[in-house]
Parts: sequence; C-alpha cells; structure tokens
Amino acid sequence: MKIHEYQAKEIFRKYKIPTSNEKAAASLSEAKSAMQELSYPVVVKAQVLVGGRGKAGGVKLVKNEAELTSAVNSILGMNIKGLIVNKLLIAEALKLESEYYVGITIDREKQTPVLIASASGGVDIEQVAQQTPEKILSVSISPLLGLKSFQARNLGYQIFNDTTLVNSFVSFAASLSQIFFDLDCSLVEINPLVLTENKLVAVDAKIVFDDNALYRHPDIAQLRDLSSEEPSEVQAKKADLSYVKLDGNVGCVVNGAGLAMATMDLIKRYGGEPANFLDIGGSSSPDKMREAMRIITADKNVKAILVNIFGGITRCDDVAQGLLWALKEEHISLPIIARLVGTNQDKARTMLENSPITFAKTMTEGVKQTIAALKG
Amino acid sequence: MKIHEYQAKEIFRKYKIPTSNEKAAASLSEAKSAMQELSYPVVVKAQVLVGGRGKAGGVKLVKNEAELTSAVNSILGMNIKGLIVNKLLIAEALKLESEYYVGITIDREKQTPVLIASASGGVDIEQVAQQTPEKILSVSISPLLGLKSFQARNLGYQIFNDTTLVNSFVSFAASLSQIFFDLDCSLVEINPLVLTENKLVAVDAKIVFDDNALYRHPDIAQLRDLSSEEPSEVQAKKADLSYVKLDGNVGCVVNGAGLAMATMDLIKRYGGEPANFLDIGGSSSPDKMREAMRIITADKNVKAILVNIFGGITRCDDVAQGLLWALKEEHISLPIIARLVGTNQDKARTMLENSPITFAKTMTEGVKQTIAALKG
Amino acid sequence: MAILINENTRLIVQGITGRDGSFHAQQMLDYDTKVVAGVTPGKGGSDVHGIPVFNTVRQAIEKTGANTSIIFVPAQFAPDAIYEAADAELDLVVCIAEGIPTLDMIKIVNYLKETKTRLVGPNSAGIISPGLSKVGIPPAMAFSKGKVGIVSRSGTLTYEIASHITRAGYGESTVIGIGGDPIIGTNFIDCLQLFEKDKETKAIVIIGEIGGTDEEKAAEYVSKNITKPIFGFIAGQSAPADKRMGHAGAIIAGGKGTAKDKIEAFEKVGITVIYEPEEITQKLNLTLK
Amino acid sequence: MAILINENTRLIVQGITGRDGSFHAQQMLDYDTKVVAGVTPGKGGSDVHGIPVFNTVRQAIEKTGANTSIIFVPAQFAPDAIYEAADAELDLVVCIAEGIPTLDMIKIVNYLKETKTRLVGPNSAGIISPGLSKVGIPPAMAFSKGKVGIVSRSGTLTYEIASHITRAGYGESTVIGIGGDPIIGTNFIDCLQLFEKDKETKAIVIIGEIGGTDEEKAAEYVSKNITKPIFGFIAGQSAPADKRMGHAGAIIAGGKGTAKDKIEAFEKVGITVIYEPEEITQKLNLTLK
Repeated sequence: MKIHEYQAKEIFRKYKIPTSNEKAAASLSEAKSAMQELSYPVVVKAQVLVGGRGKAGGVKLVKNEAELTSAVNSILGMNIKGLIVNKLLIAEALKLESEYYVGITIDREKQTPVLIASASGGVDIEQVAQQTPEKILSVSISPLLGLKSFQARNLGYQIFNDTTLVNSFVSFAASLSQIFFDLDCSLVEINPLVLTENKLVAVDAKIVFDDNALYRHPDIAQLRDLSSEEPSEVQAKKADLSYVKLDGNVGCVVNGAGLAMATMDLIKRYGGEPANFLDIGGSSSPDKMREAMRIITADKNVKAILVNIFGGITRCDDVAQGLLWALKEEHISLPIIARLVGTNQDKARTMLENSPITFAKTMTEGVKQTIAALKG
Repeated sequence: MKIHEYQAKEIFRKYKIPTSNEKAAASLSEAKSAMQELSYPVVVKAQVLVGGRGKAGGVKLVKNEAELTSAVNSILGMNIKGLIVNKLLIAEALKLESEYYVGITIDREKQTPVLIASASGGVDIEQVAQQTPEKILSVSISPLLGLKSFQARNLGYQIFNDTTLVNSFVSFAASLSQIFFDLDCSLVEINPLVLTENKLVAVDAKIVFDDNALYRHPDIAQLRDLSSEEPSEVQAKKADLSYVKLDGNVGCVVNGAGLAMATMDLIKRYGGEPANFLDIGGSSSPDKMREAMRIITADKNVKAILVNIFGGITRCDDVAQGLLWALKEEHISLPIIARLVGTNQDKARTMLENSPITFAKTMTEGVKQTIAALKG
Repeated sequence: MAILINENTRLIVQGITGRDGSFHAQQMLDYDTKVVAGVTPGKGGSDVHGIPVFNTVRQAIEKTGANTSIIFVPAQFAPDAIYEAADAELDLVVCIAEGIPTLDMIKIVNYLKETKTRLVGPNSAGIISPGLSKVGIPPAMAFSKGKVGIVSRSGTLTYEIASHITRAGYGESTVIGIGGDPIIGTNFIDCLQLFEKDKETKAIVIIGEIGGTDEEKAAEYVSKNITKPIFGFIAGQSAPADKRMGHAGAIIAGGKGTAKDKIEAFEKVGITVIYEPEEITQKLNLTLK
Repeated sequence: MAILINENTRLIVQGITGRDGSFHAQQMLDYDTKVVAGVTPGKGGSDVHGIPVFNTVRQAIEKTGANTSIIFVPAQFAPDAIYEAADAELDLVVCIAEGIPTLDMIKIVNYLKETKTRLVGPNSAGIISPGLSKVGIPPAMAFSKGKVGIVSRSGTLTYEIASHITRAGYGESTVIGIGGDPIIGTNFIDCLQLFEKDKETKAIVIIGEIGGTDEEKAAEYVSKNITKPIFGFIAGQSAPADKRMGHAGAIIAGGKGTAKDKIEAFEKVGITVIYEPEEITQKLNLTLK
C-alpha cells in the first residue's frame, strides 16, 4: 500500500526525521491559511500515488500569493497518469546545496532488507543505478538485529566528509530502519535528502507498506486514500480479488496470477487486447466469482469475456455457481467463453449446461474463440 | 535491580497478565482505605526485597478489620533478614485449586533466555529442580526471534489438559517474554501461578532487571526502592563502587571482583572475618578510592583495613591519592595495611611515604599483617 | 526416484481442521499420499477423515513417524506453524498458506538456515511426484508418472503446462510449485540441482514470471550445471510496467525483471523458450523422441 | 608458539582517543605489540602516540592490514564496535569494555557464530603472550615468557597468580582473561583446547570464581581431553549465598555454582586445587621440576 508524501512525512517527523516546514491543503483557502505558518517561497506539490508528477507539471515553486493561487488552481484536479489530484503539499523552499538519496527496501536475492544510499540523489535514482552503479552504495540489514550504526557510518563516510553530517546521516538511516521494521514496509525512501545550511533535511518521502502485514497495523491501514485509486480496483480489493484495469476490450477472469498473466499474453499473441488482469485467488467462492463478473462488465470497453479456470484449490462448481448468479442478476449480454478444468469440472459443466456460455476445451481454443466473438 | 512484588504486578497488568485484586499500602490507614475496593478475606504481604518473607511471618491471611489491623501492625516495620518492611500488599485471597510455576531467566550455558514452567509451583521451585528435575519443563528462547507460540504450547500441553488453560498459559508466557525483552530483565517469574475458578492468575510476581541495561529504561530505574536497601550499599552504588556489607571486622578495598573475593577468602583462611566485599572497579580514580574509605570507615565493626591493589587499568598513584585525601579528611585512626603493585606502583609508594600506612609486599603478607593489627 | 517427496513421505497436515486443510487432506489421501497426522492446537484427540489430529507437531511425529508437513493455516498463524515444524526437525515443510508478511518470511528463511528442514513456499501449490505422493493442491488429473521435471513460481499455470505434457504421454517425475512470493524457502536453483541429479528426470521445465531476478539467476546456473534438455516459460509479457499483477513477486522493479529480460536470459544459455502452454508438446517431441 | 596472539598480531584499538584506550595503547606499544591503528568515528585522520586513527574498522584494515582489535569504548557503544569488528572479518576481538547488557551480549554471541571472528570478553583483562604481544590491560611486570598457560574469569587475581609463576621462573606461554560476565565469547574449554595443542605450554592454570557452571563444564572437559598438568583456583569461598559480588557472573544461583561445587569438580578430575595464590609456586615445583 502506498501513501502520500504528506502522510509519509508525518510518520518521518514521529521518528524524528527532519523535513521541510510544510502543510497539506485540499483547497485554495486551505493553501492560503497554510501560508500563515509558512514563508514564501514555497513549493506546491501534487499529492498523487504515482511517479513523474514533476514532469506532469504537478510541482511548482511560488513566491507570492498570486503565484500560489495560480499554482493551486492549476494543480488541484489535475489528471496525472489517470489519477486526479485532490490534495497538495505546500512546503517552504530550501536552498539545495546538495541532493542525496537514502532508502531501505527488500533485497530479494540476499533475502534481507537493504540500506541504499547515493551522493547522486534528486534525479532518477533508477537511472543512476543502471548507468553508474558505482555511485550506489548499499549494505544488507540483518532482519534479526536491525541496522547497526557502524553500517550506516561505513556508508556515511563514503558520502560525506564532515563527521557532523555522517552522524546526521546515521540517525536518518536509523530512523528509516525503525520505520521499516516497526511498520512492515516494502520501501522507505528519501529522495532527495537535501543538504541545506549544513543540515540534512528530507525534502521528499515515500513509504510503501506490505499489504500482507497491514492486519497488525490498523492505524496505517486507515491511511489508505481510496479516492486516489482506481474505483474498480478498490471494489475488487474489497472482494479480495486481485484486479488491475487496463485499456483493452477482452475481459478475463482467471484463477492464479501466473495463469492470468499467461492468458493475457495469449490474448495479445492472438491479436486481442486484455481489458484487465483479474485473479480470483486461491480459495474459491461463488461470491467472489459473481463480484469479478460485476467488476468486469462495469468496464464499458469490455466486448467479450474469457473465463479461464484450472481448478486445484479453486473448485469449478463454485465458479459455475458464481457465473450463474452473475448472469441472472446482471443481465450480461456480452459473449462469455469459459474454459473450466480441474477440481469438480464435470459438476460445473452440468450446472452451466443451459446457460448462454460457450465452452472451450483448451486455453488456446478459449482465446481464439473469444477473439472471434469480439469480431462478431 | 530487584523491585517489589506490587511494582512487578503493575508491570504485569500493563502487559495484560491477570493478577489478584490488590492494593499497596504503607500504613494502617492506607490498608483500611484499600479495603474499600477489596473484599475480605485478603492476604497481607510484606514488600521486601529478599526471599523467605512467609517463613518470617511477613504474610498473613485476614478475614476482618480487626485481623487486618493486627496483621498490618505486626508486619509493618518488621525486620526480615536485615531489611525493614515499609510497604504492604493487600490482595484478595483466591481459592487455590492448583499452583504452577512459570518464569524466564538467562541460561548461561546455552547463552539464551529460557522459559521454565512446572506443574509443581507454589513451593520452593529450586528444591523441586534439585529433587525432581523431571517436573521442571524448559525451552530455550531465541534471543533474536523471541518466544514462539508453539514453544509455549508444547510446554502448556504437558502441564494442562484443557485447551483453554493451554491458551491462557501461552498468553502468560508471551507476556512474560515481552516483559523480559522489552525491559532487559534477568528474571521474570510467577510463583505461584494459580488456577482459580478455571482461570490462571499471577498470585506472586518477581522481576529482576539487568543493571547494565537500566540506562535505556529510565522509568524502570526510578522504581528502585533505596529505602529497602542497605544504606552503605546505596552510597557505594552512587560512587560506582561494587560493595556488599558483611558481618566481620576486617574492611577490605580491592580492585577487581576476583581478587576481592580471593582476598576475603584469604582473610578467612588466616582466621579473620571480612567486613565487606569492595571492588573499586576497573578504571581508577582518586575520588572512588576516597569514597571507598569513607564507606568502610563508617562501618563501626571495622577494626582494620586491608587495601589490596594489583594495578592494571587501575593506577596505584590514583589509589594513593585517594588514600591521602581520605586520611586527611576523615581522620582515620584504624590501622591500614596497603599492598600496591602494578601500574605506577613506585609513584604510589613515594606519595604514601610519610603516611601512617603499613606496606605489605604480598597479598598473604598483607592479610597476615592486617589480622595481626586487629589483635592489637 | 522423483525428488523431495515419494512413497516414503509421511505427511502431517498442519491446519487439517480448516476448510482447505480438510478438503485437501482428503484429496491427498485419495492420491494415496501417506497422510499420517493432522495438527490443530486444541483439536488433539479428534480425527479428520480417519486421520488422527494432534495438538502439536512434536506429538504428531512421536506417534506417527511423520517426516514432512504441509501448512494450510491462515497467514497470520503460518509463521508459527513453520517454526514449529522446523523445530520438530521435519525434513520438508510445504507452505500453501499465502499472505505471510515479507519481514516474517525473511526471519523464517534466516532461521531455517540453521536447521535441517527444507521449506517449499509459502504461497506454493505444493509438490506432486505423480503416482507416488502428492503434498499440495494440484489436481491429480493434470499429471501422470513420467520423465519431465517441472519447477514453477505459479500454481494453475503449472497445471496447464503439465496437462499438455501428461496428454503427450511424457508424464512428470516431480512437479514443484516454489511459490509466488518475493521471499521463499526453496528456489529454482535448488530444484534444478535436484532434477539434474535425479535419474528418472529426462527433461526439465522452468516456469517463471515477471518480477525479481530468480529466472536470470537460474539461467546462469543452468549454463554451468545443467546437462539435461531444459524448457522455459515466462508469464507476464503483456503486463504494463509498474502495475502489480497479484503475486507480490510480480512487480517490475527498476527496469529489471521484465519478461523480455528473462526470456533473453533463457535463450542466451540455451533454454528452449515456449510462448504458449501447448507448445511444450511439440518442443518435447523434438527433444525426447 | 603461544595461543591467540603473537608477534604476527596487528592490532586496532577501538576507542583509542578515550582515556583508557589512549593510556593502554601506549602501554601495549611499550610492550612492542604491533598497534597499527586506532578507530574512533569522527577522529579519522588524526593520530594517538603516532598511531593513525580511522573513522571505521574497514578503513583501518584496508590501510594497515590489521587482524585483531581491542575494544575500549563505553559499554553503550561496545556492541556496535564488536559488530563492526566482526563484520570487517577480524580474526580476534578482545573486549575490555564492561557493563554491556546481557541481552546485547546474547545477540552478539549468536551473531558471531556465523562469522570467522573470535571474541574474548567482554569485561576481560585481555590477553598477553609474554615477550610477543599484549592485547589488553595486564601490567607487564607480572609476566615473563615461559611455559604455563593461564585462563581466567578474573583480571587482577590473574596478575596476582601469574606474578608468582613469573617470580618462580616458569613464566607464561599465554594468559587469557575470558571476562567475568555471564555471557562471554570465549570460554574455559575453548582456551583449554588451544593450550592442550600448544607445544610451548607445559602446564595450565584455570582461575575460576563462584557463579555459573563454567568451571564444572571445564572440569568435565579436562577429564576427557587434557593430558597436561593442570591447576585450579576458585575465588569466592567465603562469599555468602545470594549476595552479589560485583561480577555479574558471581551470583550463586539455586545452590549451584558454589565454590565448594567447583572445587569438588576440579578435584574429581585430578585438577590440582590451590587455595592461596602463592601456593602455585610450590605446586608447580612438584610437577615441573
């Protein structure tokens, strides 16, 4: 789960990480009243759960109220990669002497968290990592002992000459590590970490939480900003479905993420465009299947639906039941091609015998039939 | 550092461990007003930092106010093994169906904490351990992962037949483990853990903290009850001296715990009785030496003093300086025998040349001279 | 032969009294897997489909001589179940449970390094050695005893590909779902090593997906250590960058771990890449016939 | 020979800029120990008694080829210093610092099991191989090159006993203070094993004290593994039960670990017990002359 910069900064301050002076605002009047506690120049920053807001015009430096008004008006409501900006962060502009990067994420290969730091922050750190990997410093963090001061110091002395700055870097790293472990993060990141007036300050902040661990952090789970997410994806999440909306016209309902991706790949291979990724998950239930059909048919781009199930823990009869309910309640007129094999497949076939659903024997056959149905 | 039962119970309740209904009281009137929230029969328990209060008459069951009055009057001010009772715990008496033991301490051999439990609680657990070791169950706790539920379950099913009680035992153990790790304990213990009305309740509570870790638990450090400790030992602790008061008449000041014990052993071997254990510690300072002399000379039993120093990190000149200050300020008339060898020994000798101190060449010689001085 | 599980596997089902645990205990019994015990704390003394249930894994082992367990308990309790199984020194633990927090898994894999227990999963479909034993949820009909070893990050996609191999008459020696999570107990390389040594296995299929660099590492390993014919499939070629596709592992991070990267890595070391599940039949025909 | 340290020991002093670190760096230099570097974060680039100071242990090793370190930093920072030394793969770390919390030490000894680093201490007086190297705080005058190996939980008591051995002309091969804390990196048995193998060591002295059961374990080990003449001393015979005698280790717990227990354990396996430091001379005369 991602949260907004302003929310991440609140967590940072709780963990004693210095940030710029700043306030969140959801309207022009809130932005203006924020200025009672801030001084110009300030930076107005779109709060949106996707990268690249700067290039999209979602970040503006303003020197006075007139500029503030114009910036707020232009950014609020802006559409950045499909997401609408509902909130802004107004932050006092700092004199940036240098920009660094520091973050913690999971190193899948070493199976530990890893502290990453670079003297080349501020720009696209992934580009730095690809083009000049020697500028990226990193050290594995023991998942049992946590980050040790000496580890952060070893990195710090490679980035800073000044011991005061090294010590400051060490406490930034310690706080990030604490946040990472305390709150079950997948990523905590400061980019840029800024040197201003001989002090280090977190000018941006990014935290991604491990969805699987949210059950033990109810306060964090509440930070989810549903208004910033695709509504159909929110609906899917509620039904415990794994769903990603895409731009094509072939809806697909599959069990298992691997098979779902392979199904999408095959649709594309045979000339179609998938309208979504949808995994109904491991343990099957007719309700989830019905909800899946509701979500897909709500997407007006969808012209045909392929149901591809290879039953294991998922039972084909549960899927059939959900399909029957959806057909009855939602009045679906789209062509539906179903390929159901595995656990209880015969029962499922029997249940769907009198439905308008077309059966396919194999995955490839199902894909071909679906694309044929599209064309009429 | 030890704390009183009533203080340990407060920590228990913070960690959701059920205790008896109870209140602490420091006077008869406090005891009486405690009864506004409690019902007879209650147990009046001396709060004293030493074992064996029961045998000493420091625990009494009372059924009404008359009995309460008499119990409070007899226990308050009682001297139990040299410590005065200043505080009582008034606890509602429970119907004890069974008594168990559960505790966590450090297993020096395995170098891990260990969870210990027994169905034979309530009596002297050390006796059980010696006489019927098969009745003591234990399991090592990973210092990095903490106690795992399954470990407590494995023990629980060996003690209880009822799954509800096993689950309750598992949560007792989990809380004890959390206390142990959160607060850097050397020991947390419930003895007896009581089964009453099909529920488990902590009827007694013992927590010992690791002195070396108190710096990171300032709130715990404040629980120290100085009024319950030997005043000279409190004074020594303040001066960062390791001091234990004993009953003999030969005061000794030594550097290093091992040498200090060996010195005491030798005093005893040659017919003397050590008045104390005193280790001035590793890093020497004249101030500590002076304070050591002050503490020892304040003990009116002391008739002669042996200073036995083998300098390494401790410098003999620092010791000499402290001795000189003490001689000057405290007007000590007792015979002092000093044996100073090691780092800067010559300088020390020179400094003490004109003092009334008798020099000894060896430890045995020093002990013999001191005992001779005792006799006149 | 077969790897990891065979007719000597004596299985404990941890979480046997749950919906999935109970259902698949029966399915595994039907496959003649030696399901000797179930474990559910508090249900000790009862039975499920005639399988005795114990309160603890230790008790189960003592009474039944079990050497393997499969974990169906909910994610929240799965870490404790894994620790319990490893502490009781089982040889193999297969974790079907999904949704275990990553930091929990990191601690577990670290802990397991000091034990003799191998973990497969979590979020795994389990293992099947057709005709010998099934420790997992794969539907029996997709498999038959034979000579192709399959190792996969996916569940249903594996059934799909295996069913073609079965229909073509080659059959499988062992099929392993290593699990779709970012942190897992047994990886591609561990399984490749076992398949290379297994005499019954004549060809290997590796089924990967976008996210992480396990497939790239596996390709590197294959180039130096695998002599048997090997085939690869990668799911997620059509997935847009930075969109999460359900598996926690399937995030394209920093331009690495794309389907393109993985397919290139496979082709570079001579792994025959298949682009459509049913293609596997034709490719096996070319190699094994 | 000598064990653990010798003329090839190249030493880093962690905490060299502190009062004790600086004083003993000089003392060790005076003993011709190869003190090649100091480490104090923030003081890198300076020097102490001509010894270059670095910000990190890794830098110090890179520039000086050090293989050993000694730790003088305050207890609060000592765990980090030990981790840093082990992470930098030093062979030996001697921790003089005292007052490290027990739970910190438990984590450290667990961590060290997975590294190549041996820890001696904490709360140790250090090690001296007379005539070759001194890594610790023992006063030089108590020791001379010779043939008795000493291992001890105590500091000053060791100097006391060693000084008798020195005066008697036997001298010491190596003297090790293993530290007085309940949780330490290197125990009696580790050292006994090394002394048994060391050709130069002709007799061994083990100096213990009340608390714990390390002496009892050592006695058990001696009975099976030590062929050399061995002498034992136990401090704390006059200590009353349940009174803490300064060393965290010196608590008599549950009737175990009393001086009587330990002396009996020694005598049972043929360790010659001495009851007074200067007795060692006479006992050595009987054995070695």
